[in-house]
Amino acid sequence: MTSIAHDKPTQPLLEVRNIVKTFGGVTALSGVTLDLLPGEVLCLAGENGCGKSTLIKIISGAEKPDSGEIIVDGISHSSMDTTNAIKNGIQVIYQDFSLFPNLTVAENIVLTSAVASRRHTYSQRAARPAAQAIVEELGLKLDLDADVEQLSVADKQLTAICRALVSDARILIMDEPTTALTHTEVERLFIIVERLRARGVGLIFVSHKLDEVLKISQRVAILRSGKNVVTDLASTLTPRTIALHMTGLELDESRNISELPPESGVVLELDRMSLEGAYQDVSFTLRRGEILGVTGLLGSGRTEIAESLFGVVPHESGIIKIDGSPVRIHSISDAIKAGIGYVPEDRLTQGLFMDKSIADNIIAGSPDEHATRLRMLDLRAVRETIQALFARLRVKAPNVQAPVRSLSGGNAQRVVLAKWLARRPRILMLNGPTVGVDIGSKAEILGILRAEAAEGMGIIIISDDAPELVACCHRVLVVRNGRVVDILEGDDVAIDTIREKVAA
Amino acid sequence: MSAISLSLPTRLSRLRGANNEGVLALVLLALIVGMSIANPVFFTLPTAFSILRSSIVPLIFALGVLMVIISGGIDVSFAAIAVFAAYTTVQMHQNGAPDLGLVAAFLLALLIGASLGAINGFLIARFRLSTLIVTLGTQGIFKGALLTYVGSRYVADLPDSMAAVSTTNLFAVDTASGGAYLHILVVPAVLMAVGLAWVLRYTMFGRSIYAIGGDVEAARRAGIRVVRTQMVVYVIAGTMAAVGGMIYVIMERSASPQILVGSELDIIAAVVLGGASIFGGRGSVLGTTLGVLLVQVIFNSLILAGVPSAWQRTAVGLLLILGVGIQAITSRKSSRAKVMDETIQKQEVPA
Amino acid sequence: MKLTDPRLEPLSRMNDSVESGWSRALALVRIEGGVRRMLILLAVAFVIFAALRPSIFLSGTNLRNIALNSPEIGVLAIAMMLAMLTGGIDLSLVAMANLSAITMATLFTAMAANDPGQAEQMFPVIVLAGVAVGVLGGAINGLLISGLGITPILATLGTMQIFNGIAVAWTGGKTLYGSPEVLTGIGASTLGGVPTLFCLFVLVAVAIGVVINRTPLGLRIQLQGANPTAALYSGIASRKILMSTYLMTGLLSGIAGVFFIARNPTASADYGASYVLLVIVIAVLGGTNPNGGFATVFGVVLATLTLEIVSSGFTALRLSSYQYAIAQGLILVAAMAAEQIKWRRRRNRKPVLQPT
Amino acid sequence: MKLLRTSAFLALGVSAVLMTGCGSVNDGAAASGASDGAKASDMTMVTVVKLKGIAWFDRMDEGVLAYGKRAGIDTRTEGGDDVSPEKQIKIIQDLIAQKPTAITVVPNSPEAVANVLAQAKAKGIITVAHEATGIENVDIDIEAFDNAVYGEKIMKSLGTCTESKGEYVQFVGGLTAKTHMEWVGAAYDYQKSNFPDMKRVEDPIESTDNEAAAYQKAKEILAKHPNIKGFQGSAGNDVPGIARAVEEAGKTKDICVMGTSIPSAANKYLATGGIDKIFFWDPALAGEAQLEIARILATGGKIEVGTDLGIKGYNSLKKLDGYDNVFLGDASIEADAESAKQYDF
Repeated sequence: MTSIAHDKPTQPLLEVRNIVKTFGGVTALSGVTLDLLPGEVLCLAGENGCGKSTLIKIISGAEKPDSGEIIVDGISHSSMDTTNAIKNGIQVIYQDFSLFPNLTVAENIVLTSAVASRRHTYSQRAARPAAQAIVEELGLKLDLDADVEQLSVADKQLTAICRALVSDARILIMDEPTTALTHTEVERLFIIVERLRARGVGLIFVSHKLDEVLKISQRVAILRSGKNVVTDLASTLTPRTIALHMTGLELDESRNISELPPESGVVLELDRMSLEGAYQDVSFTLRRGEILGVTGLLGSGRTEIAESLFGVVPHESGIIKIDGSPVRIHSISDAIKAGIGYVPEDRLTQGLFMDKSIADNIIAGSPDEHATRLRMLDLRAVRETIQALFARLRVKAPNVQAPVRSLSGGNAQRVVLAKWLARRPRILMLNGPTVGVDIGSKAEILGILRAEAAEGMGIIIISDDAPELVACCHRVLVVRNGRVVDILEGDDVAIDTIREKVAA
Repeated sequence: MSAISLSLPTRLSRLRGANNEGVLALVLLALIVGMSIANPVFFTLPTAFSILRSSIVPLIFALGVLMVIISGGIDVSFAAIAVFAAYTTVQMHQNGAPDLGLVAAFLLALLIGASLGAINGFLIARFRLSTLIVTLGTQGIFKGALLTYVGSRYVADLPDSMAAVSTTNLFAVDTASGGAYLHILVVPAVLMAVGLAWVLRYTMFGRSIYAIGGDVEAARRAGIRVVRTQMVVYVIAGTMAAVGGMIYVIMERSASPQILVGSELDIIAAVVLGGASIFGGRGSVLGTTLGVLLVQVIFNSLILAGVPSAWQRTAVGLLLILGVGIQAITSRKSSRAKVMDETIQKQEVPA
Repeated sequence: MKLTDPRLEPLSRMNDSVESGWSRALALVRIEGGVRRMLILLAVAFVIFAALRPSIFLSGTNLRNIALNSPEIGVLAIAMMLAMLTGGIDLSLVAMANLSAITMATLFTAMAANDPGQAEQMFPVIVLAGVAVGVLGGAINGLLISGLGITPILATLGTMQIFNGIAVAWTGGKTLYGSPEVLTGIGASTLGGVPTLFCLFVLVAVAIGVVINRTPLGLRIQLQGANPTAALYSGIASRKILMSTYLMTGLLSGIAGVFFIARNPTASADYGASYVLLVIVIAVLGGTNPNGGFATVFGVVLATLTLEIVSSGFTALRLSSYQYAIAQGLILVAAMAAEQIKWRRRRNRKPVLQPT
Repeated sequence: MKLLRTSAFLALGVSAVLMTGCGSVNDGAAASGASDGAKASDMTMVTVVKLKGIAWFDRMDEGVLAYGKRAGIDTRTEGGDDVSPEKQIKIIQDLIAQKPTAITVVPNSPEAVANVLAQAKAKGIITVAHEATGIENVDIDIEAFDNAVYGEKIMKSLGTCTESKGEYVQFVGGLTAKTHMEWVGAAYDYQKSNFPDMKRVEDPIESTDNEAAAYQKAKEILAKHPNIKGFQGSAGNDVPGIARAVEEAGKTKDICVMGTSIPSAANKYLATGGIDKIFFWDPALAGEAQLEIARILATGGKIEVGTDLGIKGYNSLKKLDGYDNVFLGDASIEADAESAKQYDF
């Protein structure tokens, strides 16, 4: 709780004092205090459920606090509303982006500031240059006229960043801004952040990637269970100490892979698989019990390879062999029949039935495996599967009937994982398995994957989180321009090597 | 696809329009050509004017429904609102109120329509109820209230000011195949279409409707006053319904509380056919207009085309399915093409 | 799939909070929101009318008539609920039911012209043919929706016109007369005082309830409606699911056609036109989410009975059909608004999950 | 698979019904019967009409109420809020529970309500129908006239108007509307044998009893058959819609428009010559006639050939050949611009 020494005492842009918020008797925030100075990046750290999101919502006016005050430029407010927050220069880039899927990129960028300006008319012709300007300023490649619906996750995120920046925000809150960005894109974002700091903008940065946190922020505020634990200069902290403050646990990101027994056979073999315009001549093998990392820039074709293997966009040529025999994968059901499972990139829309119960989600991929001979659900088997996975994956939820919407990112990802484990696929592919997942959950999810691999499952992790790949992958495939350019093995599986190969 | 140079598909997709309007226009054209071959009389000015005339009221309704559908809702109560507003206005005159004059009569009807629309809007925006549920409910309430409390009599004679408009034509042309008359009330319909197109495209209110239809939560976070905008949408939809009702009554030269109700699904079909997404966020005035015209051509050409009357209902259904089917197939193809485009684009990102 | 079985063992190896959560969930789930609301509404409606006009409303005749009127509407409402469960809608239900009834009447008349006795014996074949026509209609809908990808509201609006048009052309607009005695007999009979048709309706409802909640197909239908994209990525073949759903709605329409003709040995193209909107009202009143993913058969059955009771009660009170239309609208809106307010309050109370 | 199971369920249910001794929905019919000499003040009679809230049945309601006042009987009309057989069935069912003395009905589909009327009869309720020739399970069906004669009468006028030649078209409210089909059928037959130079150029066209639709279809007809000489309408909204199209085409003088309608809807066009003649009967009197028959039956009287109901047009009932219980009045009215003015409905 030490207040940091500055050269001269500047008035904070934003102060929150003793914010208390309860939801039906459960305390989400109990007296949280925070200040943000002009030109600084304050990192807000904490595990999912620690109250970060609630705090952001209160600052941005989406929720009202029970007590406490929000002071912007020295003026105290007992609560905010969204319009007031925007008027006061507060902008939030939400984790789910809050974009309009049916509108173009340009419009998404411009609309919010147009709303805040309370003008009545809207001119597409005037709007586009403004959007163009910010996109160019950030050095991005975004098709301004594309519908946001059709963008990749990363492009959506970039659009959301552009939108926040276009309206001259003075207080910018970024909720996990880098989760879907590749390393180079993160670097670019950081340059932008520096530029904003120079302009006197204050940024609150929420991230689970601790090395990034320390790199970008001047101060770090750590919350645990709705309380301030520590606020300190970034230079005095290490990932280890942050993790310790957040979880009370020691963080282990060291390389931990099992020895593959020499007799363990090849479960998947690709021979010159190609899809025009996406990837060419992709060949690799995956052994039983092996965890294979696939990395590369966004658009390198890494996601397309996975989606072809899963039958979403079928490949055009080449041979896929599973357990030595060639298989035809032209649809998702082909892939599933062949024993392939896929945890998709976009968890919320592709992976989960948000309003359905955890139980329904877990069983969603394997109703036939839990059917009696009369094509009825075998309720006993269903129950056993759900209970076993619920317990084994340690999903934190009041019960299995709770809707998935009520879960945090890490717990939601466990549910997606559970859906596939309920089927026991031979090969499980995971695209960004720990994106938006807190540290504790991340370690647990990797642990689960290691355990599954140890039991003979072949696992492919598509990720650009180098530490994560190093932590659990036997080998790492580097994809560039639709081709596999490197297969890193043994000591080559190291953070710096991976980053270097990806960016080459 | 791959054999053709990239520019052609792009150009084609421009032609197709954001909501498949191009394909719809082609379907409409094909239908007109087909009908004209079946019976040359179809391809004459009187027929064209007649179809335009029959499209006036459906178009006005469809515009209101379009706005509601873009905002992510659906409205099945507009016909009830239309009858309520128009019949009540006429009935007041019938009960001894002086002839208000056309403008005042319209204003009264619009006021009624706006109030009923406000009821819809209030229930939807405040209670966050499903729009289908609310408008299904209010549809019954409005019609029931009209017949219970306002009256049920057929009114044969409109106030003079309204009756005068009934037989006014914008122009009348004598052609070989008989007189062709374009009714004056085409004008307000066209004005409303143009007006709504402008509002949707060039005002913050219009863009807010799209935004809300795209993602309500995001709209709220962006500072759009969702409740207020939804209220306004339903008030305007109610007002437009009232205009439609008044025009219907004027063109019919009589008023009865039993008119219009039952036509809701045809109107909604025309709007969806016009490319509006039933899930909200998408739709255009141009597409809706084409959709309405297509449905009206289907409805009003079967006798000319020589379809026996016993088979006309079937023919309407078949043509509808045909039109929608072509739409569905082409839009599916285009979405497949989009996936390809996207991957190509990604490929071009420099490393 | 819903784990509503009260015998369900608590998760033995879970920690305490999870365990108490279970029992809380069970208490909540046993009577789900929509169903509970409908039970209350039903009881309230019944008590009001029973109190106001006991001699008429509580008479055996009236109660039996309510039970006699419900099956055909109820079966169609369940079909509508199924379509809505996948996020669709089926406007062609009544038209299919009429085609089914017309098929049966035509077949019977044709057979009876040759040999009346044999026509009677062929009654199962005739019924099967009627149901088959419904299934065929459903197959056409399914093909258009799952195969061609046409929006359900447009596809079924089109097929409604087509089926209805075929019925008109087939009958020349006339009402056909004729149905096997057995069928008419079933329509007029009671089992222990309850009309047989109502018992059959309950059977159908239970069967559909089992399909939705206790079979892989039903689970997939629910998931498909809840999130089509996630369903795709979970390996749920949406085409197959939609096809099965619309086959089922067709089947139910066919059954409704059998109910039509059992109640009244006539068949015509324009019977039941007012049911098209009514069954949508019943389905949503019964707790079906028109956007898909959520519905209960029990709720729909209760909604059917509630509206029947209110409508009978209104006639007993000598109120007009227009006043009933107002009441129906008010019930729909008020019930949903009450539910929504309660739901929102509950959501605000929902605890934030604490990390352990 | 699930189809199989569902059908298994069904089969099970059906066989269960067949095996258990079945009751009947008509059980417990306390066939009180119509006791002779019942007092008028104890009687309740309900007229179930096709649809509430339209001019025609509003007028019938006037007759029903007037009759009730006069006879001291509790009378009223009931009806659905749209034209549907299923709503009428439901209303009659609900009425049975109230045990009125008589139910009179103007059915949307005579066949469809026959079954529920049987239930009413079983409970001892007197049943009378109107506009429903051939309906089963009613004590008496009273028609304002013989449908065939009525159709011929319209054609006679139309033929005279078109000077026995030229093309003509018939409109019906719905292809499923039985009386409409009978009228146009009889008219068509009459034309074939009496006006050989006239030609029906289309099958009967369906207006869905919607004036706008009648107008549109008439315009199509005018475009397709420029030499058309005559229109026959059946639903009340047919001729006004047709007349509007004819007026707009400027052919009021060349084309004869005739058919069933009501004065209030047709007056405007009768005045301009758009409609040449309308045919109808007074629904108020038809309503009274139904109730009077019910009263006679309730007090033990009989309806026979020649019975005088004391209501204009129903002074000497005739019996329709081939039916036991169908009686005809002579209540049809034809009116031109002048004579239509005296009717206020």
